[in-house]
Amino acid sequence: MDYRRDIPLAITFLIGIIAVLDYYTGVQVITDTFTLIKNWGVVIQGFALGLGAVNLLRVHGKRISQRSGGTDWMFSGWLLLMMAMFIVVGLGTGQYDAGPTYSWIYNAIYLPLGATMYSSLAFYMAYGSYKVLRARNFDAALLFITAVLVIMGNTPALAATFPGLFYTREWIFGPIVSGAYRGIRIGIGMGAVVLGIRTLLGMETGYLGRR
Amino acid sequence: MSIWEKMTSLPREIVMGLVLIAMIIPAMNPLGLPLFTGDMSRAWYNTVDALPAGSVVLFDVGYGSGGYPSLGPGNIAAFHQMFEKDLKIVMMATALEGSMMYPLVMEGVKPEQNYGAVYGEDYVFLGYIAGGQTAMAGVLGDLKALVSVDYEGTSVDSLSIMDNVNGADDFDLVAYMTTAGGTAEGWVYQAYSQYNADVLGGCLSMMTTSIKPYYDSGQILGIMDGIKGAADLEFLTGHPGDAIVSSDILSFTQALVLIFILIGNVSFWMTRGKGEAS
Amino acid sequence: MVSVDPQIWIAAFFTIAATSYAFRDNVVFKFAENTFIGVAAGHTIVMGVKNIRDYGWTHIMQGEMIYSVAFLLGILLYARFHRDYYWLYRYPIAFLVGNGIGISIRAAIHSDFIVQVAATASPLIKSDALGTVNALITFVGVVTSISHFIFTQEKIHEGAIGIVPKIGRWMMLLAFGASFGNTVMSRFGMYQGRIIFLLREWLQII
Amino acid sequence: MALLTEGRIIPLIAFILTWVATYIAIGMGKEGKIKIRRIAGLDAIEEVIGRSVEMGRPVFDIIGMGQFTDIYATQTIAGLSILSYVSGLCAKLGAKLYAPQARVDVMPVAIEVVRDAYRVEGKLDEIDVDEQLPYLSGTQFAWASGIIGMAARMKPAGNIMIGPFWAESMMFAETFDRVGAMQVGGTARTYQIPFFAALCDYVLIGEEIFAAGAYVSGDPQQIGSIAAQDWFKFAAIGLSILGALLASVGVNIIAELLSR
Repeated sequence: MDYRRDIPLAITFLIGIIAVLDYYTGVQVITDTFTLIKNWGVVIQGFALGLGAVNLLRVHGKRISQRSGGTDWMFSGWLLLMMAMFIVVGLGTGQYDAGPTYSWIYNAIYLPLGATMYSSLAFYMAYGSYKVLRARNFDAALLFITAVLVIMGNTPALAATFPGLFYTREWIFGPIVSGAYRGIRIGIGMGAVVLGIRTLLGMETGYLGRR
Repeated sequence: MSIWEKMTSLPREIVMGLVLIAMIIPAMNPLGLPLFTGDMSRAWYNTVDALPAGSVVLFDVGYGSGGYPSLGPGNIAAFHQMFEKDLKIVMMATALEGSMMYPLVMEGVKPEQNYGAVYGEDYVFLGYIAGGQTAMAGVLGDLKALVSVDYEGTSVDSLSIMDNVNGADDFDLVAYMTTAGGTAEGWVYQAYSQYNADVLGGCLSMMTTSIKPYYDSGQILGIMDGIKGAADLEFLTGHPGDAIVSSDILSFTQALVLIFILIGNVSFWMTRGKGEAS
Repeated sequence: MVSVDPQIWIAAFFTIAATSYAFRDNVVFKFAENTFIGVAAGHTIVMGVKNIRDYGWTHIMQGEMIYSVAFLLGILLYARFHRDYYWLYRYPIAFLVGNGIGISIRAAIHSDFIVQVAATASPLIKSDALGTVNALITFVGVVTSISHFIFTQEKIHEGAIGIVPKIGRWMMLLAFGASFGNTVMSRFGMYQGRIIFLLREWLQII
Repeated sequence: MALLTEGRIIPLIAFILTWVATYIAIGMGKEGKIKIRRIAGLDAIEEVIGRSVEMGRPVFDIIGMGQFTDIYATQTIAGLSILSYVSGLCAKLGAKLYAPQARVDVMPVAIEVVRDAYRVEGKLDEIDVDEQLPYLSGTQFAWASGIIGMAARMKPAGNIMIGPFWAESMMFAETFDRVGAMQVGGTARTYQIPFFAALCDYVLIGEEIFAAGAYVSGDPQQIGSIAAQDWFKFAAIGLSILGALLASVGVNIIAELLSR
């Protein structure tokens, strides 16, 4: 037996099977065991949250010590400084995310960045719609029709003037979206279950890493 | 170069600049247009409305700063309705930033001032719990075996709202708002399939089509469809806020986008066969 | 009146810096991006430590020593950075994968397969004409879009029956159009929050 | 307490059947008894590479930011299978390939896959992995801007994007469209499919990427899984049609049976 490989595969199988049995059977000892497994899972996930930061420390620490990439290393230094600031304020006060100072720096820095980074895709979206939504062939035309109708129905000023546009939008979200997406959902669900079973059986070992 | 050839490839800075202007103007001069409420958000409202006073709701603040502009206003409106109905809310967060959203939402609702609600009796925030579906299963399963303190570190034994809350059977409703596909599906798996619980789901508009099948089959009883759903909830609950203001912004920007789509298509067909191949 | 609150000014700066990328990649954006990565990692650490304290350490303090196994597994995650003992991190990963998969597939087969099929196996004829039409469209959409994803039976994609998966593809494209349209709203709905912030809190002109 | 939880008999049967089906199908896959149909998207990929050779411009193959440890691992594996196919064609036909990387755990595998493909064609000296498979960044927007920059500089004639994609899908598809590249896109993350469908010359929808990956790799594990899922899809179609017809005449037996 290879304890580097076989034991992890056995752990995956065992834990997965207990989870499945907990769902289908009503045996108390299984339920209790699985409660413990879930609670451990939450704790281990807490530990896993630090992995990304360690990676960042390694990558950016190297960049700083080598002064690489022109001014890139200065950005790396700033990045680590910001990380350190949140950690010091969060852990140093002993109040974690509930402290007022932590709230202050969060609302000043993290909140605007997080809220803007993804939403600034709106500009891409606008330009993309202009460049992309063109009825250049049959497939694109199908997409074009519903996209334009939904945008019109979603535009409050247009919907207020022509209520029919709003009801058309509602109708598209009825049978058309329901039908197609239910088919897709069934496919995705079965795909996930089959993959899960393969993993539990130790046929899919990608998560063990490739070293 | 003909006019149509120019129109078919307008510089991106012009398109984006006009969009920016189209956002600023209506924000400064609101129009106050009538609003049509969608099926899915009305279903959300009615589900909450049908609960008797004193019912316990499990609410997941499953979004962070990225989702706040869309989901925050909806969350505030949803809480207004729940506090008004005298429901008890047990809040948790499956998103890392959820605990930072909680004070922002509460600042908008002001349950103490507006509804005389008391923390620990009428509502409680358990904080962020790691693990996604594991966290959901943990809270719905044997809650007290997992959670012993709230987000400020107070023991849950000292909070009266938690006296009779031990797991899924003690929740009359499970509701969530999230930006993550895994969370939106996860609550259906863990709350509906596991405990046959009543579930309400709020998500970004771009996710709505993907979780719509659950609504059609009754696994989710109502969907708050992003900023549109938020505006609907603000309207239905009678607490107008940022989402209704944003309706005007949507009117301007989307009308502009429609004009650009029109220009794009007309110019495309006018220049077809001339320059498209190169 | 422009705000005098330094918090608002910092937030406004980062809002504008993050937006600038849409127009052109630039050094201010790069600064904002590095800040973002740093604070996100910092926040993650804070939440991680709190999580371990609230859901692990409190149990040990109450005398439930069995939770020390979870601590040991958690610490082993960091073995991956060690040259010789990296393989130890597979133990906690195996635990997380087994738990994650078990907990989701046991319910997925119910939520995504059985309930969805049961919902499709409902009457096609409704009390009103529109209801019947809608039920028929939904039904056709489900069956044809599933058939589009059958890969091991070549026959259903050929000849006269080949129209069935093709209809599925068309139905899906129509549905994707709806999704596209809604995404446009989603993105603008997100950015409007920043506009309201800049105008109301920072410039204070609305 | 009952041994079996009430209302979960049908789910349990379905679960056991899935288990058995997966086992049998993978066995059949190993014996070569299952054939997967060729996806039209693969022909489109050939056309993309042929066109690039004619135009003397490079081809991009982007497999996304998935990792082996997340739930998108299968999509990443499908992307790697396609990368192997694309690099084989590039080596054979003489197109220059670029495949920027975003994940440190996937990158070494991608490099191996590409080198193998070039080795098979006996053209290992024609690939420079440091230049052609650069590591850009593991951060979404830094990675996106890196690829956008490369595309603007090199003006590739073709772009193949198969794997898990997030919000960057729109940025990529739009940028490559602007520089005049012919595109094949595919992902099983449903949220992003509309952008590919709108911008790419050919799109692989959802599970088509797994079928395409299995087809080009010939891996019995992948082929077997697809067969097992197909059986369930047939069951879904059969039960839906039968159930709907019976329900329409007032016999609600299928829906009732499924709720046991």
